[in-house]
Order: sequence, then C-alpha cells, then structure tokens
Amino acid sequence: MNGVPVSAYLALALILFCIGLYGALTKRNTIIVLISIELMLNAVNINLITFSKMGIAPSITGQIFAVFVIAVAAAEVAVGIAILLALYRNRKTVNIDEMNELKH
Amino acid sequence: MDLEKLLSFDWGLMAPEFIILIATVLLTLLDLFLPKKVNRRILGWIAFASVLVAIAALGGLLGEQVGSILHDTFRLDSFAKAFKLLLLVGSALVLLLAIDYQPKEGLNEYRGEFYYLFLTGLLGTMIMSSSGDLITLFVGLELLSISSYILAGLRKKNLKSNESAMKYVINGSISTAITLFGMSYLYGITGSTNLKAMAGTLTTLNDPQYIYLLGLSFFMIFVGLSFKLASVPFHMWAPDVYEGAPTPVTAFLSVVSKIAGFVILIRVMVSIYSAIPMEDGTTPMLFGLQDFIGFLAAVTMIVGNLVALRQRNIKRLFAYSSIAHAGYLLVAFTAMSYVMFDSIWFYMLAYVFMNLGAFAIIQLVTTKVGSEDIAHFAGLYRRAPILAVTMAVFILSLAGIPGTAGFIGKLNIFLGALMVSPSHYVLASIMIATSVISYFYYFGIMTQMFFRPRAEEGKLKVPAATTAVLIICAAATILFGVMPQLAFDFLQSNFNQFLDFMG
Amino acid sequence: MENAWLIPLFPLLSFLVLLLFGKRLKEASAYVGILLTLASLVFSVIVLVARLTDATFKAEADWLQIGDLQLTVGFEVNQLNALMLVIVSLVSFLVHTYSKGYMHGDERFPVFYAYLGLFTFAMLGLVLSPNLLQTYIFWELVGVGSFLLIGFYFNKESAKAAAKKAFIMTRIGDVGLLIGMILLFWQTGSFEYDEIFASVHAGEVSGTMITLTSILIFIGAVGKSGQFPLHTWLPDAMEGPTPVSALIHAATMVAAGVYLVATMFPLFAASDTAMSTVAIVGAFTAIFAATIGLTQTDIKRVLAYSTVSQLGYMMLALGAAGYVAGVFHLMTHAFFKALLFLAAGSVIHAVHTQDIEKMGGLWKKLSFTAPLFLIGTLAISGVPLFSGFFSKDEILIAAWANGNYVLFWLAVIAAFFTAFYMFRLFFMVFAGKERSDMKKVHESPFTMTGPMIVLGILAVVSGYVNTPWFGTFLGDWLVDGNEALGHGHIEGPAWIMIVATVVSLAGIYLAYLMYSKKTLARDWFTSRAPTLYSIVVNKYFIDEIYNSTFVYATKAVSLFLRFIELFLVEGLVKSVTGIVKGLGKTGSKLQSGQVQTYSTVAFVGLAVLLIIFALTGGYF
Amino acid sequence: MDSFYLSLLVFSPLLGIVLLAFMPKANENGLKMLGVLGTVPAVILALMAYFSYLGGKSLESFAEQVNWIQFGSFGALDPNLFTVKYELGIDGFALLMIVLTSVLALLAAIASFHIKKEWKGYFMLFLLLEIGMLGVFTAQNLILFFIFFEVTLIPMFFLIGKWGYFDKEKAAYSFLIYNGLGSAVLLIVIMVLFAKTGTTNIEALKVLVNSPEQVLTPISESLKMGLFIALLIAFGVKLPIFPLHSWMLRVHVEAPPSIVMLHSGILLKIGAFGLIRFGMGIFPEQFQQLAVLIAVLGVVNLLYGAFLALIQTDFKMVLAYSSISHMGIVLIGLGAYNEAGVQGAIFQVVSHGLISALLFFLVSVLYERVQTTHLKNLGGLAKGMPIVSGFLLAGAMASLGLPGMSGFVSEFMAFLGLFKEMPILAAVGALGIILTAVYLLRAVLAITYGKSNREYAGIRDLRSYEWAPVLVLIGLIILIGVYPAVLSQPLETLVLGIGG
Repeated sequence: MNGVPVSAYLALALILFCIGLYGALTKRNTIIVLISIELMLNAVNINLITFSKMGIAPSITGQIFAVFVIAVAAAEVAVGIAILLALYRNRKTVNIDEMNELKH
Repeated sequence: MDLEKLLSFDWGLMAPEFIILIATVLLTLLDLFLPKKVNRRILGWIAFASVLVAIAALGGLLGEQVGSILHDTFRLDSFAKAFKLLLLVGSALVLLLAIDYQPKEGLNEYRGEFYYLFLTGLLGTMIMSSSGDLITLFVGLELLSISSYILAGLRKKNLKSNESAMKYVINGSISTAITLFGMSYLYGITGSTNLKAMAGTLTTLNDPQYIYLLGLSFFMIFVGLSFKLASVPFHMWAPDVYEGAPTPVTAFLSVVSKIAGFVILIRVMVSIYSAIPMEDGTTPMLFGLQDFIGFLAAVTMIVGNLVALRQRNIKRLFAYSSIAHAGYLLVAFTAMSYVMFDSIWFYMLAYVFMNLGAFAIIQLVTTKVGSEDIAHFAGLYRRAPILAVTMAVFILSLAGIPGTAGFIGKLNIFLGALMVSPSHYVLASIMIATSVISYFYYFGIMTQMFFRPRAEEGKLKVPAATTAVLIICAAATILFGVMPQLAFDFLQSNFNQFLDFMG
Repeated sequence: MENAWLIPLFPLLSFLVLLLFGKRLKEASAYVGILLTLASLVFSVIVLVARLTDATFKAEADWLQIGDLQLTVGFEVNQLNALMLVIVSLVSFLVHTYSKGYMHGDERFPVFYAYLGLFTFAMLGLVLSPNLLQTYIFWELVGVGSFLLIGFYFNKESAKAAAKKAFIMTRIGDVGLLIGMILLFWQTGSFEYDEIFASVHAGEVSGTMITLTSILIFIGAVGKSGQFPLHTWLPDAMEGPTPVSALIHAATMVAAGVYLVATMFPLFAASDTAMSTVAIVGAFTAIFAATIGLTQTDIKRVLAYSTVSQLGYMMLALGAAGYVAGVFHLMTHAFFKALLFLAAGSVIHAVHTQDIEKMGGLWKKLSFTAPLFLIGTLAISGVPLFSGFFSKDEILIAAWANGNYVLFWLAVIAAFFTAFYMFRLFFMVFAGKERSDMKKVHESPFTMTGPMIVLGILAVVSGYVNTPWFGTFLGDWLVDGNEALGHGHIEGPAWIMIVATVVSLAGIYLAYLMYSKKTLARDWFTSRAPTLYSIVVNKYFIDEIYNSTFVYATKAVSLFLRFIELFLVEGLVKSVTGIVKGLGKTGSKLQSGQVQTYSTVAFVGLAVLLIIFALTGGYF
Repeated sequence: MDSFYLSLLVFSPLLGIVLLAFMPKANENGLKMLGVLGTVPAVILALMAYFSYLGGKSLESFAEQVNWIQFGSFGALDPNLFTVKYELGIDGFALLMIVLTSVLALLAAIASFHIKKEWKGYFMLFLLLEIGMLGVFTAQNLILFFIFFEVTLIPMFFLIGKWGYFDKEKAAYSFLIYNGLGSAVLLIVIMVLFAKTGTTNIEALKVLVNSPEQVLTPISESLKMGLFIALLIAFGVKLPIFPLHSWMLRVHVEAPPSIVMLHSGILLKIGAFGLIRFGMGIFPEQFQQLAVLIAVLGVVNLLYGAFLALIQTDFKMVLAYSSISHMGIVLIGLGAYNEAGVQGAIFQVVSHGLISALLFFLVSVLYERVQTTHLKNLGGLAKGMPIVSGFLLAGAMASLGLPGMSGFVSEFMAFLGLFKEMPILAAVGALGIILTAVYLLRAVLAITYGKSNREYAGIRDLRSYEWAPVLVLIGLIILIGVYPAVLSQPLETLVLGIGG
C-alpha cells in the first residue's frame, strides 16, 4: 500500500475527473449526465483524501472537506433530479438535447 | 469542544447571518403551518424586514475591528462588510420586486418557498463574503447555488422555467466540480484549507513543479468561478437561464449572485495567489497571470456586447449586458491598482441600482403580457411617460453616460487600468469601444420607448413595492452620478482602503 | 479734402434708404438716388479742385488687430483718385438721371436705384482706398453691385447665367489679386500702397517676388477689366439694363482693373516681365476683341467688345510705361463709351430691339440720339479733334517710344478695326431708308437725352486737357511729384499721329462703302474666308472651350469625389458596422440551446488557457 | 457679480426646463413662450459678461471652483491628487462662444415654431442641449468638459430621432455612434492624462505635461504624440474632418432646421474649440509638428466639401457640404499655427456659426412654406418671397466670403496665416474660394432666380416673428465684417505669440 506513489492516486483522480467530464458533456440522458457529475466530484474526493494522507503536509482537513463535498454533491443531485422530474412532467423526455426551448 | 469554549466566540460578528438564518427558519415554519388561504405575500414582507434588520446589524458592526471566529473560518474584515452591504441592499430590492411578481399562471403555493429559498441563497452569499476558509467558502457557494437552482425552476408549470433550472443545475454542478478540483490541488500543496495559513505556506514555495500545479488550480478555480460571474468562458448559460427564470430570480442572479461571485473570486485570488512567487521569485503569481485575466475580461466584454446586438428578448438582452458588465468589473480586477477595491465596490453599487431598476420596469412591462419581446416597450413614453424616463435613466447609466452612477463607475475603472504601470491601454480601449457598441442596443430600447407608436393600450399601474424600488434606484443612480463623493467618503471612512484584507 | 470720406457715404445712404423705404417711395426713389449722387459729385469736384493745388491727403484708422499686426482702413486723395472720383460720380450721376426715364414703369424701379447706390458707393470707396486690403474689399463689393445689376431681370434665365458668370469669372481674377496682395504683405509687412512702394524702391523685395506678385495682381485686373482670357463675362453682362452697362461695364468698374494697375504702377515698373506681360495681354486683347466686334450684330455686344478692346488699349499703354496715356484714355473712354451706351440705350428704348440687322434709317426719327451717337462714334474711332484721338495717340506714342513695335502695329490695326466696326454699327442703325416696321419710333424724354448731351460735350472737349498742341496739363499734373510714374508727356515722332488719323479714316470709309453706300458687298470678305468668319463670329469659341475644359473638368472631379464618398467613406462605415453585426450574429448562433455545448465551451476555454500557460510558463 | 456667475449662466436654462415640466401639453402657446423665454436669461447673462469684460473686468474673476470627486485615497499625499473639481472659467474664446451659443439658442428657439408637434418634450431637450453647450465652453477641467460634451449628445439623439424628417432614426443613430466613438477616444486621452498626472485641470496640465519632472509617471514623447493624434481624431469627428464627416451630412438633412442651426452653429465648433483649447494648449510641440498635416487636412476639407457641394441637388446637402468646406478653413487657420491663422480660425468658428444659422433659419422658413428644399422643385422664388430671397442671397454672399461680412475677415486671416507658412498649399486652398462662389451661387440662384417652377401665389413672405432672427444674424454678420474688433479684442491675449 505504501508502495503506491502519490502521483498514481492523482492520475487516477484526474482520469476519473475526465471520464466524468466526458460523460457530462456527451451523454444524452440527463440521469447519466448527473451521475457523471457525481464522478467528477468523487475525483475531487480522491484528490482530497490522497493529499490528507500523503500530501506535502498531511492533515485531517482534507477528509473533512471530502465529507462536505459528498454531502453537497448529494444535495445537488437531489435538486437536479427534482428539477428533472418537474421538467419531465411538462416535456415527457429526459433527453438533454431536447431541452432547447431557450436559445440564440 | 465544550460549551464555554463555544460561547467564548464573539458570535456578534455573525449577527447579520444569524438574523437571516432565523428569518429563514421562521418563514419555513410559517409557510408550513399557515392555512393555505392566507396570502403568502406577508412572508415576503417578513423576509424584507429581516433583511433590513440584517443591514442594521451590519451597520452596527461597521465600527468593529477586523475579527474572526471559529478558527479563522469566518472573518469579518472591512472587505466582507463592504460587500455584504451591497448583497443585503441588492437582496432587499429584489425582495420588493418579488413581492409584486405576478406571472400569468400565478405562483400561488410556491410563493412561500420563494422567500425562504431566496434567504438561504442570500445567506450563502454572506457566508462566502466573509469566509476565511476554503470549506466555508465552498459551503456558502453551494448554499447559494442550490437555492438558486430551485429558484430558477420555481414556476413548475412553465417549461421554460424548468429548462432554465435544468441547464443551470448541470452547468452549475460542472463548474462546482472544476472549482473543487482546483481547490483540491491547493489543499494538496499547502496541506491546509485556511486561506491565511495557505498564504503563509505558499510564500515560501519555489518548486516550479508545484508552481505549475498551482497555476493549474488557479485556472480551474477561475474558470469555475467565472460561472458565477457569467464571464467568458463560463458565460453561455446566462442568457438561457435568465430568460427562463422568473424575473425577480433573474434580477437576483444578475445582481446578487454575480456580486457574490466577484467577492469569492477576489477573496481566493488575492489572498492566495498574490502570495505565490512566480519562478522569477519576485512577482506574485496573480500579477504574472494578469494577462490571462485581462484577455478573458476583453473577450467577455466583446462577446457580451456584440451578441447583445442581436437580441429581441429583453431578458436575454440584459443577460448579455450583465455579461458585459462582468467584463468591465474584470478589467478592474485585472489592473490590481490601488483603487481596485474602491472601483469594484462602487461599480457594483451603481450596478445594483441601475440593473435592479431596469429589471423592475422589465417585470412591470413584460409579466402582464407574458412575453419578453422588446417590442412591448414600443411607445412606453406614450403609455407611461414617467416610467419611460426612469427607464431611460437606468439605461443611460448602464451605457455609462455622464450624470449617472454608471459613468463614474466606468471612470473609476479606467483610472485604475491606466494608473498602474504598465498601463492597460488595450484593455481600456476595448472597454471603451465596447461600451460605445453597447449604445446600439441600449438606445435600441430608447428608440422603442420614445420614437415608436405605442404597442399596448391601457395604463400601466405600478404596485407600491415596485414604485419604492424604482424611486430608490433612480434616486441612487442619479445621486451617485452627481455626488459620487458621498459613496467614496463612506468607503474611506468605514473601510479604510481594505487594508485589513490580508491582515 | 479731409471730408473726402463722405463722398462714398451718400450713395450708401441712398442704398439703405431705398432698401428700407423703396416700396413706399415707388418711382420717387429716383430723386433720392439722383440727389445723393449729385451730392457726392459736388464733393468730388471740390476735392479735385482742391487737389489741383494742395498735396496728397491721407487719413487712417485702426481696423483689425492680429496679434501684434495692426491693419488699418482710411482714405487717400492723390491725383489719380481725385480724377477717378469725379469721373465715377459724374457718370454715376448722369446714369441715375438717365435711368429715371429708361427704367420708367419697371416694377422693381426702387430696387434698381438701390443697387445703383450700392455700386456707386463701392466704386467710390474703391477709388479712395489707401491700401490693398481696402481696395480688395471694395473691389469685391463693386463685383457684387455689378452681379446684382446684371441679374436685375432675375427671372430671365440668360440674365441669371450672365450674372453668375460675371461673378465667378471676376472671382477667379480676385483670387489672383488676393494671393498677390497677401504675398506682398509678407514681403513688405504692409498693405499700404506708399509703404509697399517704399520697400520695393528700397529693394527689400526680390525681383522674382515683385514679378510674381505684380502678375498675380494683374490677374485681378484682367478679371475685372475683361481682358483676355477672362473677358467672356463682359459681353454677357449686357443682359443687364443698358444704363448699368453704361455705368459699370463701360465707364467705371471695368476700368477698375486699369485703375488698379495704374495705382500699383511703381510695383509693375520695377519688373520688366510684369510690364511686358501687361502690354502684351493688353495689345492682344485690343486686337482680339476688335476682330470679334467686326462681326457682332447685337448693338450692345458690339459696344461691349469695343469696351474690351479699348481696355486692352489702356493696359497696353500702362504696360508700355505710358502711365499718363493709360489714365488719359481711361478718362476719355469713360465719357464717350458711356455716351455710346446711353445712346444705344435710347435707341433700344425707341425700337425695342437690340439687333442692328432689324434697324436702319433712324437718323431722322432720333434727332437727338443720332448726332450724339455719331459724336461718340467719332470719338472712339479716333477722328482728330475728338477726345479719343488724343488719348489713343498718346497710347500709340507710348507703345512706340517703349520700343514694342509689334504691339504698336497691332494697336494701329486695332484702331482701324475699331473705326470700321463702330461706323458699321452707326450706318446700320441710322443710315439707309427707314424700316416700315418702325413707324411709331419716338425720341427719348429729356431725362435721358440730357445726360447724353453732357457726355457728348465731354466726349469732344475732354481730350483737350492733354494735347501735344495746347500743352499736356493733365499728364504733368498726374505725375507731379512722383517720378516713378514716368513723364507727363512722351515725345513721339509726328507721323504716328498721321498714321492714326489715316487708319481711322480708312476704317470709316470702308464702313461707309459697305453699309451706307453699299457699293461694296457686305459679304465681300466673309464670302472669301468663311471658316475664319465663322470662327470670329463665334468669338473664337472661347466659351465653348471653357465649357469643355474647365467646367467639364470640375464636374468630373466632383463626380469622382462623389464616387469616393459613396464607396470609400460610406463603404468603410458600412463594412465596419457589418463586421460588428456579423460577429454578433455568429455569437448568437453559437448559443445553440444545447446545455452541453455551453459546458464544452467552458471546458475548451479552460484547456486553452492551461495549454497557453504551460507553453508560456515553459513547463513543458 | 458673485463668484457663481458662470454656474448661473450655464444652468439658467434649467429654470425653463422645470417650468416646462409643469406646463400642460395642451397649452401650445404657453409652451412656445416658455421655450423661448427659457433661453433669454442665458443671453442676458452672457451679454452682461461680455460687456463687463469690455468694461475692463478681468476674465479670471469669473472663475469658480468647488471640490467634487476624490478618486482613490491619495488625500494624504496631496489633497489635489486624483481629484476632480467642479471648476468653471472662461477665456476670450470661450466668452465669444458663450455669447454666440446663448444668442443662437434664442434664435433657434424662435425658429422652432416651425416644428408643429410636441413642443413640451422638444423644448425641454432643447434647453438641456443648451446647458450642455454652455458647459462645454466654460469647463475648466477635461472631465467636466467631457461630461458636458456627452450632455449635448443625448438631447441631440432624441431631437433628431423624434423631430427629424424621413430617415431620422438612422440619422440619430449615426450621430450617436460617430460622436460616441469620438468622445470615447477623447475619454481615453483624458483618462490617460488623468492617470499620469493626477489632474485634469487644463491650466495645470499645460504646465505638467510639458515639464516631465513634475508628473507622477513620466509621459514619453511618443505617448504625447499618440495622445495628440487621438485628440485630433476625437475632435475631427466633431468638426468634422474628412473622412469622418458622413454622420453630419445625415444630421444636416434629417434634423429639424432649428436644431441644425445649433448643430452646425455651435456643436461642430466644439471640435475647433477643443483643438485650440486642448490640442494647442496642452500639446503645443506636437501641434507644431503636425501643423502641416492639419493644414493639408484643412485644404482637403475645403476642396472636398466644395466640389461635392457643387453637384448636390438638395439645398440642405449643399449647405451640409459647405459646412465641411468652411470647417476646412478653420483647420487651415490652425494649421498655419501663427497669430493670423489661429485668429482667423477662431473668427471662422464664430462667423460660420452665424452664417449657417442664418441660412438654416431661412431653410426652415422655406421648408415650412413649400415643403421642399430640392433645387429642382424651386426657382424664381424672388418673385414670391422677395425678402426671403434677398436674405438668402445675402447669406450666400456672407458665406462665400464677401468683404464687409464676417466670412471674409475670417477667411482672409486664415489664408493670410497660411500663406506665411506654406504658400503653395495656401495657393491650392485658394481655389476653394472660387469654388465656394460657384456652388453657392449655383444653389441660391437656382432657388431665387430664373423661371419659377411652381406657383408662389398666396405664399407668406417673412412673418413678423421671423424677422427677428434674420435681422439679428445678418446684423451681427455685417458688424463683425465691418468692425472685427468686437471679436479680436477678447482674443488679443489668447492669440498673442502663437507660433513664435
């Protein structure tokens, strides 16, 4: 476990972030988009945890931060879903690319 | 930690926040338990009152020395005070607008929600403005974001409203993620989330590797936050969301949440990145990266003003104009001159009044007809001359014509951009040129109001609260345009040039 | 003499009075004009008499302060302008009187008199001016006066055109004068005549500069005096009422050019080039106009061309250092040409046409006009004992003495032509049997014949003030105390006088044969050289040439500039606004409504920033 | 006179505005009366100032000063640093311009009777415009100048856009944008100077800018040159200098004549005023270096305007281009950069103000009668309206520089100046004098002389209230032409020693 260098964790986080970003930018289904955003946030969490354990100056704050992030992420997605429901009632679709009432 | 330790903190510093918090809780409960038939407007007045009380409380704190509690996570320095003041004043005005807001299908049962969500959002902005720690800062930010997501989608039955909310959520979350990712690196390198502590460790830093990482974090945070400012590159959500959201919410987004965005931007950037030495060891990173910010500012101004030329929908038009104004403010931020704080503060002050005033009239004219086409302003001068003239005042101020607060604000920003050396001639020129371009669309509205035959028949009756807003805004816009020294003196006497920002 | 400044004010007064109350005064306004001009005539005569004995008088007052320069206005009475004062005010007075009859019944009668007043004021002012600037001021004003009077019948298109042409052609000359005087100012530091002459005399001005300025000033004179190539306006100016032609376009204004050259004579004298330019232009104009005069059939145009050619004579005289000769001829010409015009006017008044082909046998009908006309004709033809004879003789002598033999002979030929066409005119109008269509022709009223008689007398006697036989009083007086002007009288070989006489008589005889006795066919010459004839009868196509060159060129430039205006200036603006609008359009197109695009843009932006940062920061 | 004389003068039209606000729309005569009366106090005060000056009162004694804005917090270093005072004052030139402005405003107000709609709004904007114009000439620091400058912009926009003719909105826009850009450039110059020296007071700048050791941050020669060129452009738009002129053509044609009286009478002159006051005052060396360029621009303007005026078919257009041409003479005078030239330029500023006001008043009269200014549709007017035609002719004569009228004196001095410095160029420019005569006569004679293309039966000649402006203007034009000392006296100190 100690053998694993910091950079590996960071790389993992970065990759995860990029995957999330990719998903968020390309998927048609809004649910999946929201999930991808979750991925991005979790990438952040990995970073934070890594640093709090094996950063330059390890400290507990990172983990606290992570907890906050998790909480907030949950709230965010909850709200997202709620809005999506409302939208679904009127629009009968969860496809993000069909949300183009507002443009130009 | 035990109770007396808890009590030993000087909670008085958080008085305004507490007031808003209490009001929020109160409203929630009231909204829950009040019988359905009671008009929820009353809640609005309560909220308004609470904001006024908060302002009063803040006024009481003005004299206070800089103080921080909860281990420097919450600091009340003059910077925080000054901008909290703006936030509170802005919110108060927006609340007045909201009280008179009557969309076609009505808000009926959600009206209650509106007020307490609004207050939580406000609370978020206040916490942001006086947070001394990345975590509080982030929490405040999210508090604002999440409440405003819901606010944007408040008109559940209205497709546009839903859609704008959805777009807002998605873009918002992504921006949050990016910001956080940047912050995570900051934390990683400093091992702390307390701004002061971070700054302390960073000053001693000189490993180019880290510096690059910090640069990375810098850009991530900046881009992430540019979502809140609605500035390039994260500006494109603004027009759609502004158009779809209920008008008071649009007003809130374009004024309060924008100010909050700047507050947090300055907080983070200035306190952290001005501490980091670039590889040459002398110039702080913030100054090293000035050109990038300047570039973004320029693009923001250009995009905002050019695209606005095409808009027929008044709310979209103001969305773009607000983008442009974000650009102007960024110019001041780029310059980092002695007068940066003054100029940004004053410009925001002016912006609060002129923009909210404009939105008041927009709400007045558009909500009744249910469409936001600019054509509805045609012949407003015939329908309601005084209203038209008031609108003209706001527009002139937005366009930066002398005699109005907007002009002095711009002047101040120019001065900042030119008094530093090397002077930002290009940036200043772009700013000035784009504001001339902005004449096209601002005076387009004038043309509609004054030159064209009247579109709608029937008189416009102006509700009390809106009247109040209009009077306050118009008066302030002109007063600060003619007698700006009032504002400046206030600034000088109470905030002492924000010297305690770093301390 | 110190009250000489009053002289121009009387006509000015009449101008103002008539402008304000003309409507009410109706034809009575004639009396206002006549009396006021009479007043200035009286003063002028007093001044002249005074000047005969006293010295030159000059008075000045500050006019305009430029930094530390001080420009002044004032008036001066020296021999020349004392003489001019009398000539101008006299002719003006006579014309005023004459017009009362001539303009009788015209609805704008008062306006006419007002204009006359304005002109007289300007002309007298011009004569009194002690410096170039003031001269220029009145120089322009007389131009306006003539412009207004030429265009008096304003709803005649031809009159409108003539007025415009007169103003613009003279304006061209005026610009020459303006430039000349400004250059001279920066050379000598003053507009005052005496100071200019002083510094020229002191040799402070370079020779080339003298030549340049004097030629520029001469251009002004050319414009006013209808010298070639700016002569075309003068014949057209005959659109004006005939008294006007007599006053302005025969006696006074057109002579102003000559007057100017005479006044600036010391400057011209300092540059041979300038002198010979003046002489050549003068001589050429004299012969050139005379030839045209041969072919015209409009009574007034014939006189107009003869005026041009006579003015040429005067220029020739001045150019040939014959200062006295020039001025002398200026005086005599003023009288007999005015006479001729008034007579012609009276003829026109009687027969209501200007075409001499339509006239004939009016000798008996116009028992006053005809003899007076004859006197004028004899005078202008240089028949001995008439005023014209002496002055013309002086000119020829001057030309000879100066050694310009070519010019001398040109002048002689011109004299012959003059005699010929003047008598051609006379015979065609008065000789032969009277036309059937001219039954009810009647002599003009006394108001018209009166002035003519006065002029008739002068046309005869005015020559005797300066003759080889009874002493050259005028000449001596003119040049008295100013050697720069040359001698009062130039001795010339006696045969010149005989030549002149012979030539003029020959001309008269030829005309007699052709047009009165008709032993010689009228087309005897024209039939032999038809092309030449057509060229001459068309005034050498000068107008046409100008139209197809200058006017056309100007139009072309204008159109070209309009092109620039439309495509360059406007186009530039349009393109800029177009670009701005276009950018806005693309910007809003980008706003596709696809939320993911928005975040993508943000992300791309971030990526770009990072890359630039990496590269500039030199981390990779 | 108390120390706030100038403020009183500048803001005196405010009274009219306030009164108008309370006047019911229906009461047309009342509105008209108020509109005219609103301009009267300014006239009285201005004339009092002028005569008290002739009476030996020094112009400095008019100066007034109040602290206004303090940017940043440098009070500790130096109380005047980065402060903008509210300071008014006048020199000889400004004095003349104020008199001219107030008088023309009064006359234009009378001319406004020909506009037949919405007097109320019209006169309120009109008076606001007057405040702006008066302020521009009295402002003692650049920011104040700029503010008043912009204050003229907004009323003009509305006056053109609402009360103009067919293509009014387009005209209003091009006015707004061109002048907006012009003032934007001006603002940059102002702010650079402000940022570098910490003051915008003109007198202070005259010293500071040319004594590098005193300014906060040194101003390099190249920067100075750049600023001056920017200034030239900024005022070039206003003047206008070719090729920045197309907006003013539209304004001349589309705006109501009464407004054009002020526009071409005063507003265009702000450009010249600025060039002399700031360009010449603050950047003398740069001005000297670019004198040739300015003179060339002047000649170009003169000829360009003249040639184009030659082929216009609308009388308003002729006058518009003639304005361009006459502004060329101003530039020529400035380009000469010597006493004669500059004085000529200033004279031209005033005299063209009067002349174009006169001509446009007559246009307004004409249009009100026959609803056209097209040369084709006019002609033989002298039959129907002899008096108007007479004045029209007089105006044309004044405009083409007939001696005895103001036009000549200014034109003469401008050329006198230029011939000293660059004779060849001046000679080329002199062509303009001929062309001016050509196009003006062409146009005016086409209207007044010749066969009448229409029936003028029953057409009113000058009405009683229309006499006043015409007589005043022609009177002033001739007064200046005959006795130019009325203008040259206040200018002596100003002009003395220019160009060494």
